[in-house]
Amino acid sequence: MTEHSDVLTGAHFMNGDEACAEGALAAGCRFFAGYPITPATEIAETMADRMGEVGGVFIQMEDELASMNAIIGASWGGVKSMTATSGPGFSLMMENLGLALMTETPCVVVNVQRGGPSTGLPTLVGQQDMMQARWGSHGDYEIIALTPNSPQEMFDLTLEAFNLSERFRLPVLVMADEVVGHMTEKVVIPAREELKIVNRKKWQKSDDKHLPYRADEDLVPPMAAMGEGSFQHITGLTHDERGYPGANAAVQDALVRRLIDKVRKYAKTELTRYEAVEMDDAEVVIVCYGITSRSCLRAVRVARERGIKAGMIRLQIVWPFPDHLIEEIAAKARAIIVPEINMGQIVREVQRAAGGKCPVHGMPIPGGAMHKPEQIVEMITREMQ
Amino acid sequence: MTEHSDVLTGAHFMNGDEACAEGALAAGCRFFAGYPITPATEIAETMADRMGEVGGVFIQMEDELASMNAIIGASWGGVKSMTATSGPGFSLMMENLGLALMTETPCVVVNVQRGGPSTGLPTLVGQQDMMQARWGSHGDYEIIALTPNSPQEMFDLTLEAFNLSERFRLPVLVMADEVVGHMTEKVVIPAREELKIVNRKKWQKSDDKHLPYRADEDLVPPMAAMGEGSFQHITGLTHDERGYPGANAAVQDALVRRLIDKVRKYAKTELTRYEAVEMDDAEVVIVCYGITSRSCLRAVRVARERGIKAGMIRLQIVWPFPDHLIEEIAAKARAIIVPEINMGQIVREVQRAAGGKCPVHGMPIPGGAMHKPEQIVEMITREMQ
Amino acid sequence: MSAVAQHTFDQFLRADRMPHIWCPGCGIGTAVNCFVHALQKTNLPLEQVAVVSGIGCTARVAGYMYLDSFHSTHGRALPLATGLKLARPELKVVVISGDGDLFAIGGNHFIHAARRNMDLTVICVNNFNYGMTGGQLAPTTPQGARTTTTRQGNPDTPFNLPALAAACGAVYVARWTVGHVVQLQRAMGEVLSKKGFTFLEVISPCPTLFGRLNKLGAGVDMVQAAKERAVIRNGADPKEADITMDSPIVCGKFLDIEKPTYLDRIGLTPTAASE
Amino acid sequence: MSAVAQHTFDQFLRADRMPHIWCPGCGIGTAVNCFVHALQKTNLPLEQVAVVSGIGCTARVAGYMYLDSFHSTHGRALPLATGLKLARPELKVVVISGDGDLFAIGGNHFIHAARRNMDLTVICVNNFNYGMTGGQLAPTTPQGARTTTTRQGNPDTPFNLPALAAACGAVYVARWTVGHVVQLQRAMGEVLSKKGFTFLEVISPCPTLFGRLNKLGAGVDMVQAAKERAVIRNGADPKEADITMDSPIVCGKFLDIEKPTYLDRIGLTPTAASE
Amino acid sequence: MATDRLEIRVTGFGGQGVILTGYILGKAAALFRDQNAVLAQTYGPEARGSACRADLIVSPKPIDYPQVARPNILIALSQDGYTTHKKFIDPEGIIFYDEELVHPDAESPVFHASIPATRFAKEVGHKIMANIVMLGFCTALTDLATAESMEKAVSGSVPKGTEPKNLNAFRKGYEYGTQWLGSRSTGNGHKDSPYLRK
Amino acid sequence: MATDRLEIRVTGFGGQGVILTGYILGKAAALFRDQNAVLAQTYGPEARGSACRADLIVSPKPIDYPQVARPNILIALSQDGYTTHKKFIDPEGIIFYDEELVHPDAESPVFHASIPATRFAKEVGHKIMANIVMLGFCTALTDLATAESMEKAVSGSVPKGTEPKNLNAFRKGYEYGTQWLGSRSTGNGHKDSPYLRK
Amino acid sequence: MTSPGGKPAPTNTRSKVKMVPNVIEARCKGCGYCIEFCPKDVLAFSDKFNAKGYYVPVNVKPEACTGCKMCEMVCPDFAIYLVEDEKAAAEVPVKVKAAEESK
Amino acid sequence: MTSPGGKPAPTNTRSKVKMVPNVIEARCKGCGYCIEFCPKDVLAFSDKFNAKGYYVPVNVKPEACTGCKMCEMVCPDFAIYLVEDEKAAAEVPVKVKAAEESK
Ligand SMILES: Cc1ncc(C[n+]2csc(CCOP(=O)(O)OP(=O)(O)O)c2C)c(N)n1
Ligand SMILES: Cc1ncc(C[n+]2csc(CCOP(=O)(O)OP(=O)(O)O)c2C)c(N)n1
Ligand code: SF4
Ligand code: SF4
Ligand code: SF4
Ligand code: SF4
Repeated sequence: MTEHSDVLTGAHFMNGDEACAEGALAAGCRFFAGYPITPATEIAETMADRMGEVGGVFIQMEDELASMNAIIGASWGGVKSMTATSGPGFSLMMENLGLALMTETPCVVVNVQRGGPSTGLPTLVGQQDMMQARWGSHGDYEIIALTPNSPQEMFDLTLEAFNLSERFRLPVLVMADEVVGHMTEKVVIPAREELKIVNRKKWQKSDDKHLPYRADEDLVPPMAAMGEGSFQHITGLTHDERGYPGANAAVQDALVRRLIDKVRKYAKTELTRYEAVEMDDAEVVIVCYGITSRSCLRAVRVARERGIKAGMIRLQIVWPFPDHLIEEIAAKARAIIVPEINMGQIVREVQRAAGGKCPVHGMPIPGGAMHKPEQIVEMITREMQ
Repeated sequence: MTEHSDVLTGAHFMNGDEACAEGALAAGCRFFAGYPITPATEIAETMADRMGEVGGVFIQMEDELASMNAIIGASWGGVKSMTATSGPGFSLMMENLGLALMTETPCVVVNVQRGGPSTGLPTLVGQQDMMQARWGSHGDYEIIALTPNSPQEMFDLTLEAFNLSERFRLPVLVMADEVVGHMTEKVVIPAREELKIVNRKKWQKSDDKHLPYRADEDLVPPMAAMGEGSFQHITGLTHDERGYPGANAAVQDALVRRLIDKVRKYAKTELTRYEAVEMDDAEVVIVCYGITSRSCLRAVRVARERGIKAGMIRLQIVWPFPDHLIEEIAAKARAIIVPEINMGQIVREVQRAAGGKCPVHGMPIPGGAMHKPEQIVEMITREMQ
Repeated sequence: MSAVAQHTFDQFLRADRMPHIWCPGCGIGTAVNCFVHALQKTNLPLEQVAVVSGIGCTARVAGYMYLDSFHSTHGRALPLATGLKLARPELKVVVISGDGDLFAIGGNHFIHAARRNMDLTVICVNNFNYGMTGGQLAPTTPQGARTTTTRQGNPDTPFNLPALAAACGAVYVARWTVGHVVQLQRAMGEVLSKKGFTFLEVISPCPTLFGRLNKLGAGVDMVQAAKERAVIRNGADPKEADITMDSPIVCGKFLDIEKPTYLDRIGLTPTAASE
Repeated sequence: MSAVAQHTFDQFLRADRMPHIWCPGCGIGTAVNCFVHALQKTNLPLEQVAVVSGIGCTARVAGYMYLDSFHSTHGRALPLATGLKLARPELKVVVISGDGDLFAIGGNHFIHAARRNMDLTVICVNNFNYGMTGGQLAPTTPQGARTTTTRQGNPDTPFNLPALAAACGAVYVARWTVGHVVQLQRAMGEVLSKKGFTFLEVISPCPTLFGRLNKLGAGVDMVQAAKERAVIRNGADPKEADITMDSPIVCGKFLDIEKPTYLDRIGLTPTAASE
Repeated sequence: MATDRLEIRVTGFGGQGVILTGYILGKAAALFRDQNAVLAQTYGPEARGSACRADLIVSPKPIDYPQVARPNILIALSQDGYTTHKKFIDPEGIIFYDEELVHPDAESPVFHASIPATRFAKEVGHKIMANIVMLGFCTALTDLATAESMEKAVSGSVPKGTEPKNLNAFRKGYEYGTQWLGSRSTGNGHKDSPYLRK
Repeated sequence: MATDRLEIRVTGFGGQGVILTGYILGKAAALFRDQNAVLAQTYGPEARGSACRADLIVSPKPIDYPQVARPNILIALSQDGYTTHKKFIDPEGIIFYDEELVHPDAESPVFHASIPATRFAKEVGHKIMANIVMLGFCTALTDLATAESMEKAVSGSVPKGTEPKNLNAFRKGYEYGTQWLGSRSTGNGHKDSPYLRK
Repeated sequence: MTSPGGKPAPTNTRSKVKMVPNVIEARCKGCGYCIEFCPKDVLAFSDKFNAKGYYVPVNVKPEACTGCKMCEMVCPDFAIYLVEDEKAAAEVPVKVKAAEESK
Repeated sequence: MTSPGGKPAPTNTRSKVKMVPNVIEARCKGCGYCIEFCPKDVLAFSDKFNAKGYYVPVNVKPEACTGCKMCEMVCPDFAIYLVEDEKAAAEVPVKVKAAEESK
């Protein structure tokens, strides 16, 4: 079934973690630094096995702090890079996720979520790091986070994460979960030439001094790798277009606003990505993401069988949050239900975006299990009364 | 002016960081572990000087990860403990802040906020870690965060933070900022007997085996120190009342819901704390916290001088967020304005809580400076037109 | 809870949690068994002994001992133990954890606690890989060994733990294998009654992972092999105690010296900080 | 930008950022100066040299050199440099940072990079305290010394950096003071042209903080004092190079050996990973 | 009985190839029989010294909710796995077990079928292949999968070089199963199962 | 001129006691004169080798907005501090400077007053006390604070044991200021300032 | 505390009475450590597995036991310990109140 | 690159021409390293301070300079370097285009 010895193609029966690794390789990832942690370990293990075959480098670092920094370094070496972890390691990466954001370093961080807080439930599912994905590092920023709901999407969205990270020059998060990571399903990998691969805008050598943070109109600056002769200085301090530290409010304003705007500007277009199910005439709408969508899908089917006009929006990109989409739905729906494997995170965003236009109810469970479809059906039914 | 050689009393001209340290000592803090970082370093330095005088222990650890864990260990040794840091260090503490939450460890973490993301503006002001305070660690939890706006409040609210942490058995955050930390003002410290000091409920030795996580009706379990003969096992894994790991959804549900409920239950009562200025007839309401309130206060005064009915709510406890308070205000106000030294954080909470009842506008600036009062006056004036 | 019979040492254990989670043939249990035997002999009052661990198979020890115990986060046992010790100096604080926990993610805390000669006892169960997460590379994995993240053989060079501990300032450094139950028990007794930063490495089989990946047989085979490879050299320079896949395993007490400890230097007498 | 005159070595510097932020009499600039002189002599193509630093006064070096440079976060220069080196093996990656950065918060990365014999050059400017944050205790502060977090004198025992580097696996280990400009320059030339994990400690005055707190006079006095206390012992066992407030400061090249490096062991030839 | 959604659980010790067993069944369905299949594996430190489990769902339709509620089939490779999971099995279903490793519960209402899988595995090479023998047996007794798709899946899933031995093991189990089917009127006292091949 | 809100900026090198200067002024106001005072200090690596600054606001009313917009008084202890900040000073205000460390700008519209503070400081003990000499001078020349409150504030703020020396330094400056005031008709060519003591 | 399967050996002094190993079958994982480490070959695997499915050891040469406690110390599962000889052969498991039952 | 204040010393070979130190006053912080490290006492502090307020060194014995470059290497501020003797005394600062002006 394998056509190239390097990047896989064709149909495979593989688990989500493996599919994630293959998606990264297909996207051109050639550097992986990581530290084992359940339930993300299989991503590292697959990378360890496969990197040699594709001519890349795998390294197991001493911890997650090191892993995050190593992928930043590799990215500045001109190589697409990734790390993968779960809650505790994700928390440890927060400081240097900020460094990647501040220095506009393309890279991908996968969080295969398990139950928390703390060590919590290492082997069981959670979706409790969704707000952390947005707010976990100090300082202001916007970030992009994708939420796969199957091994196939672990492949697709990891590849997409690389494309977005290269496009927008920032770390992109794949917010998976234990069930998706550990479940095995058919994964179809298209031929190489059918894959859309995005690469960062490269700096073009010229006589002018390189201004590493002079952005183009799309708000994204071209990027030089270290070693290419651009003699650039990169810092996590607030910096100007030259990359030089500038310790004042004006430099901060220009920089931070651009970092934020380069995401917000595309929030309604390129960065809105979702699946709509039975939405044409839906009266009760379920908004969900990730593995929970598979309980919800069943619930919507059962509800429809019972003649209830239920619909579902499954977000594939949760951050930036699609305010406009929710606003639109809230204006039409009788109620919105947001089941999550957490005590109410994204539901707050939905509430905010709905702005009181329709009731928005959470269905919180704190991890360790998925929602039973029947519970959701019951909730839908209640809302229709 | 000093009456005791140990805990200070009387009037002092001191900066916010020093006042914070004195507040902690007055609250009974006798263990400080920290790592220097601008603009929180003076807290550590003051503690280093003062701990010896009050018979406590100061230790400078190798990093913030270590500092956070050391204060957890000390708290389980029966000693009130604290650490202080700023953005980068706060990010590094996130994993083990979760451990403190999960193990219900009373302790206080101070974040003297500076401009971010990343190293950002080490010496300049920011309020950009407000959402991180709530969501920065993986997994679900509720937390308590206080926001002082003067050296006096650095004293008062740090003391209060200890009281709340002992009362509810969780880490409590003091979310200060560079201006408050570095500004020097008069601080009046009441006599010892006038201070309200709360101590954790202690475990009472009995013949029964100690159940370290059997909560009382207030949802808070009594606490035994290590070395007192309770033979307790404490873990960051999901655990039952015995403190034993229980890797299933039922144990998770019972534990995490209680951890969350023990804060939510008091959100509208003990944990709502704010100052209202000119609110009786206010049409435009400013909602603010921390140092920004001092720009806002001036703005409200100027607006009133100009005959504009402006009012101000200054939150002293930002987390748990006082939904009920905002709801009430939104029902009456013409508009709410939320100036923050960040790109829009708490304004999202205000928007959510306002539920569309009145327009809610942010006034974001990304750090490095405070809002100029005139800008706020302008915004108020615009809303009145 | 299932019916359990009463073992002579059940008073030191949380018998209601037995059987424990460790695999058949895992050596961690033997290390605990020796610890418990040693503890009994020291006559330390049990409420004055606390165990702190990080995360890993070994770190689960904390949850099986009927002592005050704290199962902290991955790598953080030492700073947590430091806080506990400084707050309650009268406690004997023992850190028991795995090699990954103490030397990969936790390496910084180790070198600093050793440098300070912090009054802690550290017992590291070294099984040459990460057990809990399924057999990945550890900073102790011998060069060339197979793990699930180095299936072609480990290119890395491992730490020599006794040498590192000695270089950083530990006052007691020893290594034994779980096959040396008598010596192990004695060494555990010694670290329990010595002040300052004491370090004991326990070489232990992980048959399920390291054993299977490197075709080393069952746990019992691995224990026997390690014991056969062991060369006892008390007082040896720990630098000479590197471990490869087939080298001798130098065991013994390498260091046992007196030096002011952290508590000595800050003048903290037991009961100073705790009220 | 203000008018600046042209210095012979301005081509290696970001002259538009001069004067730099370092205090009058701070030795960091001298270390940089020696580095630049050494760099010029090696004839390495400048676009093939990258500097990575952490955070601190010393770490600001990255921003003053006209080289590809990365001023990362506190303590993380080494892992970032590791990623960069593995992605672009043809680069000479030099980490220049302070003792606090490399050995307090960054200690774990140091011991692991050394253990792996990762192909990185590390130059640590040791000024015995944290300069950037205002003179706090560092893991190199001599026992008894005053810092802003140990005003009564440091109770802690410091690391001996060359000994730690050697114990962990570095292939080149040396120490000089900024008073030894000739030797320092030579040593910098050596680390620049050697592969594997090389380590150079540069003893440097921080007159503003450590000097003031310990009444050591101006920067120039401190440099002279250090030079006077220096005892050059090439080839000495670095274990004997402990530093106290008044001990001799043992300087010299302690170690210079050959050993397969990380790149050797993973078979990474320059240009393999970078496209 | 043709059902929309077939749920299969495999249990045993770590190291017995429990996950691989589920994986091969799933692969056969997903890649060689145009079915949908979801395999979930239960990880966990709690499983270190004891039971380990794989849950498989096979369906002609896309599978939304991926968790097993009531397995129709249990394949028990250890006593502990058997004891823990027998009570969750669909009373109409089948329990397969290794007769040298499991003492069956005479009270169980579920149809049981056993094979000396470990012994057979030793005969064809190594006891590690007991799970493959078991798969042959299950394939023969039910409509879970065709022998052909299973052989493909076995070959594609076992370590390189071990394919022939594993195929032998599979066939050994399959043959035994065929005989068993032929002689099953001699039955084991349990009532019949609709999942048994007719 | 009595104003609601007086803004004072002190600048110099690190190590000259810039912050302490502001602190003493603030303390005198806040603790000994029933005023409100806010002292803000500018930190920063950028200040390492060069300017360092303290901003003080004193007011009889509670101070809401704590930042200095246009200082009424500048105390310049170094050339760099002088050069950087002179342009921000209220034209009605006063610039105090150490005449041995600062070359004043003849073009500046602001009233200037100078003292050889470092020299005097050396005379009374150590140049480190130049800032205290300067404080005495400022106290004499303006209504910023009373000499009494300042002496209390000096004693309460300097390192234990150095109080007498510092009080000497303060008085030295104060005396020089009193003389200066007496002879000021000999002026320095700048126009008058309403902040000057009448 | 009740003592099942015979009086436990006094643990601090080397016992004078004749001792033999006693296996807590429910805890045993059949690792064979005790068998391998017994210097007198007192123990061997039985041919029956316990409730978990592990083959447990039995005393095959109880008379040879010197009471050295090797098996007791080496057992990773706290599943074997020495008892006085009298009832050595039979393990009489006693229900110990689990913590959650006794709260 | 323009060379101010005299031709910079060829840096790779020991120069044959007579060299003297040249101070870039704007960069100097008056630390005295160059003065202290000069083996020939060529330099001494002047009595004037620069724009920042630092006292800068001057050549007091230019004839004694051996061109050893001690001052150049030891200066932490890149404020002193050797030039050919001719115009040694006068520093002629040249505006170097700052990066942001040249973009
Ligand atoms: C921050 C964080 N990263 C990773 C993990 C996952 N993890 C748990 S234990 C472990 C390693 C265990 O190895 P070791 O310490 O050698 O102990 P063993 O299991 O071998 O006894 C890892 C990586 C974690 N729990 N937390
Ligand atoms: C995570 C984090 N913690 C703390 C700091 C604050 N900080 C900046 S530099 C520094 C120490 C600098 O000391 P050293 O590395 O010795 O360098 P020096 O300034 O002495 O050259 C500290 C603690 C930070 N920037 N980030
Ligand atoms: S995985 Fe290895 S270390 Fe962990 S319990 Fe099993 S044998 Fe022991
Ligand atoms: S503070 Fe110390 S280390 Fe930093 S620049 Fe000044 S003298 Fe140098
Ligand atoms: S050592 Fe313990 S677990 Fe192992 S076989 Fe013997 S009794 Fe059973
Ligand atoms: S060494 Fe440099 S900075 Fe120091 S006095 Fe000489 S020229 Fe000036």
